[in-house]
Amino acid sequence: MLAVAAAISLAAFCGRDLASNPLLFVSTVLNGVSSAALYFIVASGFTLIFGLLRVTNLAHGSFYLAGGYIGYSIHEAIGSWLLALAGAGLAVGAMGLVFQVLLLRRVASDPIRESLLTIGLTVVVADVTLSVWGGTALDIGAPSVLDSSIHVGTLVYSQYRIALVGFALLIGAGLYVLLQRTRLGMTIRAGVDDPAILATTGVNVPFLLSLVFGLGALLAGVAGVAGGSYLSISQGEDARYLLISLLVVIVGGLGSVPGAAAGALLVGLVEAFAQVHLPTYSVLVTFAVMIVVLAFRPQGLFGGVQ
Amino acid sequence: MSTPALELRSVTRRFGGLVAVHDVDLRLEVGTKRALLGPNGAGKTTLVNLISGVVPPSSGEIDVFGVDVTRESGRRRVGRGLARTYQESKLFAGLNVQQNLMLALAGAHGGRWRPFPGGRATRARRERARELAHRVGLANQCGMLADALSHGGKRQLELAMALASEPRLLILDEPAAGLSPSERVMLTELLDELDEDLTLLLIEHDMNVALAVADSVTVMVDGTVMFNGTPGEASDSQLVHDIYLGSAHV
Amino acid sequence: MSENALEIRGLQGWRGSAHVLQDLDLDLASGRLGIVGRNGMGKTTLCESITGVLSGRGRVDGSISVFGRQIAQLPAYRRSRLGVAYVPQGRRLFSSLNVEETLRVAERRGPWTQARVFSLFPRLAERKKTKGTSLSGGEQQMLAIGRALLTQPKLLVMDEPSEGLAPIVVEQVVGACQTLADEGMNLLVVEQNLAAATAIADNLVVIANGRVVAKLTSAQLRDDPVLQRRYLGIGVDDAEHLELGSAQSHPR
Amino acid sequence: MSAVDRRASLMGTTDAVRLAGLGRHRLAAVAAIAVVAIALVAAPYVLTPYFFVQILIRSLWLGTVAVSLTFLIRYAGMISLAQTGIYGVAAYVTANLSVTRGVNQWAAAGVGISVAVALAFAVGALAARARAVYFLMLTLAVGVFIYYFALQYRPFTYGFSGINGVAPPSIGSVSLSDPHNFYWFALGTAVVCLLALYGFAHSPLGLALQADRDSPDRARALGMNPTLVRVVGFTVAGVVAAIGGVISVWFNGQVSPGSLDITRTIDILIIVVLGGVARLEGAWLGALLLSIMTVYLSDYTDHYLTVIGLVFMGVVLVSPNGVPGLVATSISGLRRLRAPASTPVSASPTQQENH
Amino acid sequence: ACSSSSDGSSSTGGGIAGSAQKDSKAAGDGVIKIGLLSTLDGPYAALGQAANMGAKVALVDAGATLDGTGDRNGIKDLTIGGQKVELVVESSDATPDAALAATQRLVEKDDVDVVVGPLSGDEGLAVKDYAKQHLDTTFVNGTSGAQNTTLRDPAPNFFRFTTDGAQWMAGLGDYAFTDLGYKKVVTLGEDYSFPYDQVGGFMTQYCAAGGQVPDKIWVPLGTKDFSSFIATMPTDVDAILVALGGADVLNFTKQIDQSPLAGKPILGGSIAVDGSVVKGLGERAEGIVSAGPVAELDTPEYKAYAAQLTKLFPNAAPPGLFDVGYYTEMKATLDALNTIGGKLEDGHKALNETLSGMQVVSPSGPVKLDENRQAIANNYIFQVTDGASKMIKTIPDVNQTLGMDRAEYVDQPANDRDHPSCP
Ligand SMILES: Nc1ncnc2c1ncn2[C@@H]1O[C@H](COP(=O)(O)OP(=O)(O)OP(=O)(O)O)[C@@H](O)[C@H]1O
Ligand SMILES: Nc1ncnc2c1ncn2[C@@H]1O[C@H](COP(=O)(O)OP(=O)(O)OP(=O)(O)O)[C@@H](O)[C@H]1O
Ligand SMILES: [Mg+2]
Ligand SMILES: [Mg+2]
Repeated sequence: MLAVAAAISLAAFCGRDLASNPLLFVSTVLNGVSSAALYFIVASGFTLIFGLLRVTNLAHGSFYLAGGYIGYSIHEAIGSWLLALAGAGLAVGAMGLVFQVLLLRRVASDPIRESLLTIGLTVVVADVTLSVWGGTALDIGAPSVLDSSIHVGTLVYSQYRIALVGFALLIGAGLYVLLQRTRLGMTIRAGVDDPAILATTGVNVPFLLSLVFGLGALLAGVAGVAGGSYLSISQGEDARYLLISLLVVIVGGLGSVPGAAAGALLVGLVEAFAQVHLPTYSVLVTFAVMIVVLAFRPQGLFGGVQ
Repeated sequence: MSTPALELRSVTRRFGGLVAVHDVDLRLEVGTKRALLGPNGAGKTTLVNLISGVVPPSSGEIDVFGVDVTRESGRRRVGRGLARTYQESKLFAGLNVQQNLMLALAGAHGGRWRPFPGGRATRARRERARELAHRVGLANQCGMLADALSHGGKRQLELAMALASEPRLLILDEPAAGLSPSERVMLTELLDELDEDLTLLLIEHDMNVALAVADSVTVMVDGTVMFNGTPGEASDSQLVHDIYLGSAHV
Repeated sequence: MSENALEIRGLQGWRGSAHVLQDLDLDLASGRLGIVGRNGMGKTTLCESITGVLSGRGRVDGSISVFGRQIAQLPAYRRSRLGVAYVPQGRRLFSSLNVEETLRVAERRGPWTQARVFSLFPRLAERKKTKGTSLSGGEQQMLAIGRALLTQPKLLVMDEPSEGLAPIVVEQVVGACQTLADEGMNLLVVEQNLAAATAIADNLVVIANGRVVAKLTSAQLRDDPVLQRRYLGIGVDDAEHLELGSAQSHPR
Repeated sequence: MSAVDRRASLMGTTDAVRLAGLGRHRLAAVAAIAVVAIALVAAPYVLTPYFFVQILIRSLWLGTVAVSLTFLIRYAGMISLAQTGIYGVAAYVTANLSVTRGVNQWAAAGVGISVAVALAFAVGALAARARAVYFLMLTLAVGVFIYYFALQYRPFTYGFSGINGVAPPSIGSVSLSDPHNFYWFALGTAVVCLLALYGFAHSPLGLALQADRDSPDRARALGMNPTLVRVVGFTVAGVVAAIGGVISVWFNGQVSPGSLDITRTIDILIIVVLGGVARLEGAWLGALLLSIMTVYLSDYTDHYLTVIGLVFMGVVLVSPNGVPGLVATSISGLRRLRAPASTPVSASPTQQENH
Repeated sequence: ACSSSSDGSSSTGGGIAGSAQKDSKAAGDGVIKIGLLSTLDGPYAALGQAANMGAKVALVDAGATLDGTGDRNGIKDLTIGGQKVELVVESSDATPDAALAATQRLVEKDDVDVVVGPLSGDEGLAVKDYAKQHLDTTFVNGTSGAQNTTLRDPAPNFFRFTTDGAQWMAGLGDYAFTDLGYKKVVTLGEDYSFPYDQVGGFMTQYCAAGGQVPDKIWVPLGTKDFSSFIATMPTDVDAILVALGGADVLNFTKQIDQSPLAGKPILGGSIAVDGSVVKGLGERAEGIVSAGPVAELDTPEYKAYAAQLTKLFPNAAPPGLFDVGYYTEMKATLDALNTIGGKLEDGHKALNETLSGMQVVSPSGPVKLDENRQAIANNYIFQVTDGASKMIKTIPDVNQTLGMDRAEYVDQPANDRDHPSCP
């Protein structure tokens, strides 16, 4: 019932918007969707770690930041965007792996201490990246093939942003298959449910969990490069993207890849429309929508019952 | 005819395509001690969940002491004198045995959540809690966290908590599971000594316990009731042997 | 093979801060061994020491060897690869996997296949797509056993496998255990159901207060009420209960 | 038969021994309380003004805010990231009413606390159905929402620069503007909050809260209303956080979005961790430690943030129960070294509760 | 309802935190301690790094040796009036809270005699309030540019040798309307006091000249993705005024280039194309016209400063608003201390008096103070050509009221979301 009412008013709202200023409406939707794509890429690693390891990895933004900076340096050094993407991903993945193996693993099974450790890492990464890369905003620059705009009538739109949507779909599909359709995915899920018993079936659980953490960090690193080309990379981005990832994943539902996609889309669109219609309070609107969603569905849009 | 303690009228519960409980009628007069038997997956626990309000029925009605409770929350049913145990222990793991029992006792008395009740009530409750712990064989573990109890210990506490609320209708879901043979003997004695007026629905796979305690037996298979009778009739029934007891209990 | 399937010497085990296993020795040359004892005596702790599950919640000291290999300090997954499998007390199924997925995760190449598990427990075959934790108690037990079998064990440790099973299924499990043993698998079975325990194994050990207090044959225990009374407290009156009750006290 | 004897015979010998041990502990506890009390009384006279005001008094109200979270984690299993939001609302309302509307300071504080508590109730009602990480995230969203509200709703909050010039009130002729008087006031409030929280935790309602933490299903089956119990628990914590908020705004003389942003939320979390959740008093210890660290570490290194991060990670790694746990384990470790054959000490409560 | 843009409310200091006095009497202890407060943490860290470099150039000019090239390193070998001068470096993250806490540490814990800082607008307001409670400490601004730090209700011991955010825009309004012929401009800035002052400074003159501002867009603080805001901008304008700084300009220009507004001329706020930012902007900065207090001048002061800056800090960006600002403030402080021979025993009376009358010639021109201890100085119009901001016009001796009558100017509502306005 509630959903129907919401859908009707939403349709009415869109219709009015579309009629009054079609160009603005279309570009707002595009903005929402392409932001959503970036948010999804950032959040995918987070949902992996959060949903599977039940680790609230508050250093996810720091991984993003590190990925962006490393990608920037690689790009400066060799000029290849793809290599920057790969290099940053691998470097941050390795960083996450080491962090998990050396520190996180020692407090496994205590979620509070795990997230606190990641908070500690946040502080350290921010301080270190600042002393290495300085406080200036750095622009990685979109790959040259995508560094122009598409013109459709009076509509002008960035090619890179559209390409981001494709990239997000690719990552999403890959993760979904990995988690739901492969034995590795099942094993990972089992490892979260009861690591001790999974170990008795011959699975090296700590290794498996480290791998997942590394993969999550890798995705964050990749997102850092994608985001650093979309906007720019600078101090403070870590907290911003951490917050966005939290929102996306929670709204969508823990550990669910389709959920993260839906969450990203919701966050991106709500944000875009709020910025157009209620610029002053746009951030408030975004968070209010999240609160409402969670109040009615505490387990998120796609989350199963806990 | 007097009002029965429990009456189920064509109760059905589906999980997706599976009919876990199918069109069950059940009537327990006050003071009856009924054993509910049936193979694994027959729907016994589901039936208990329906009675205690954990899951709503897909169709059918449930009366407790003559009142239709089908649409009542589980919490309200407790107020009508219904108590149950869980097949998988659900205890307050971070509290000790005594605190667990005191909570159960508080749940049984009116005005229970006054933040700061009189000292006398608390003291009396503490006494009762200790007594209960003794009754189920946990006297030595009063101060132990529920989490630190052994599996069997947890099962014992489960039972004590159900007894604490001084129920008029008690449902026990496999109370003997996990208990050692000697504790099973204790359990049997304890159930035998239960109040005359207390109505008991006992799910149990250990026939030594079930048949010793029960005055009547119901057997469920695949969600439907297949047999009603006395314990003697049950152990003689070929049907019950074929689907449930097997060859061991001749 | 000349080596014992299982040989335990001077095993100390702590759970939380409680010293649960105290200098325990145990041998299983080959075949089946049953373990009985009252609640809280350390049976589960013993199983977890052997399978390596305990290390998360407690610690062990002493020597455990299977087929001649010292395993006391190995991580659980290495023990599994040496052929140790575990059916834990309380089943402990993976809550986010369904029946089929659970079995698939555990499966390793060998004589046991999913099909064979389903033929052992036909009830499971009907519930393939159900989440393990939504199954009925008895179905869960079957799944837990199936999960252990698919790791192709040489030594199977079972902690109260008959708990919650209907008598007819207990019979099946007992039968399955006998079959497994006949095929050369070694079994260590903790069992509260005396009938099942004596049916599964020819030899029993009684554990009290973290020690082996007696080694008996099944026939001895089954037929001798005095022994039953002495070791398991069956049929004791209150006075004797107190005597045994001291065995219930908990090291804190 | 004395009560203790009777209890001992009922519980069996092991428990009796434990009781005796408890007697010894009680003596130690009394001694510890005495030492702390003396230190607190002497503090204003022996500390430098900077330490007294910026570290000690600050820790008093920071601890009061943090203890609301310690309480929630310890007894309700709820990790709330909305506590900064709640204390911020109390602070903002108090500041706005007393500064721009000239309302009497006590009245302003009263309204501030009421509004914040009403908010806590609403948030509690909204979030009570969510558990674990969902609860954490929902409260985080609420906290961030309040932050942005403070930032954007200029008519009431004055945006980024916030509200300045809030003066502490006086009690009769005693002016709280004097740091010494303020100290006693803040200390008194902290003690009252502490005792009230302990009282609540041990009342039947507090027990119910713990019951709900461990097994909501069973709690329901015992006739409790878990949602209601959680809402009440959250609101009670909200009262304490709101009181902390009022004291903070009187202390700082100002409140701005920076007082309740995500770094502050993380600070509160860090405080709770440093202080440990085994005992509520830990919150104040944690506040003291964090204040000292942030202030004095920068004297020694340029990369003091990295050091704070590492120290913090170290504490988290080594001790599940904050710095007090660290101390306790090292003491018992020493004892064990001295008397290797003694029976093992009983596990710490948190260790058993973290599952 | 928002009566004031930059000042939340009454600014009589309150609270306990501000009332603690120094741990021990600092004056006459043989050491002069100067506290340097900027933002080395958080998103504005780059600005703080530049600021500290500028301040240290002034110290080195006065005879000090650097302890190291790090942001937080101190100095040695400087004495004034026989007293050793020490530098204590503190940092905030650009929030008033953090600035206040850092100031408290400097004053109450480290016993500094003079605080130089802070860096950003709202921090300055918080520090001014604090200054009122600590009259025996002297506060010299950093680059904080909120108008009301000195315009309304100033503190007697707070000095600002840099112009404010509105002054920094002086001349741009006229130039845009008259010289560039822009009749309609849309503005975009973050939603807090500094951009209010910047836009206000621009519009005061632009509207007076006859220009129109059909829409002002205020994005929430911390906005990074401007695309949806850009989508709502009217397209029939002649130019866009961007009152953003740091990373945000970079993001904004990237996105405007990919929108229907691509190619529209951009007018920059004072920190939009500042020396330390223009480097990151690359080609996108070309052609942007902006105004600000610091320009590449052909004066000996500028040249000496620029040379010294690159010598001490080879990685430094070309002179910009933040380093020159901090340099000027620190230089004024040191000059005043030298003039009085380091005598602070009189409760800073001599120091404060000297500062009030000080005139300094900074790398960006001569500076003197008005009766509120606020700088009167030159402002400049720039255009970015070949990757550097080139000065194209000088506006001499800009005062805080932008040439208007003081009483009249103070009576107007302060700059905020809605004021001034000329749609
Ligand atoms: N939540 C659920 N979702 C799906 N199926 C369920 C659910 N709960 C129970 N079932 C199914 O319903 C059937 C009956 O389960 P129930 O637990 O009532 O059996 P039971 O008679 O108690 O068996 P046991 O003696 O083994 O405990 C089982 O096949 C079980 O898999
Ligand atoms: N965390 C803990 N702290 C203290 N004692 C504990 C803890 N966990 C378990 N114990 C104790 O360890 C003892 C051994 O438990 P274990 O589970 O091995 O017994 P068991 O023989 O398997 O009993 P059951 O037949 O009931 O399953 C029990 O007495 C139990 O109370
Ligand atoms: Mg059942
Ligand atoms: Mg056991």
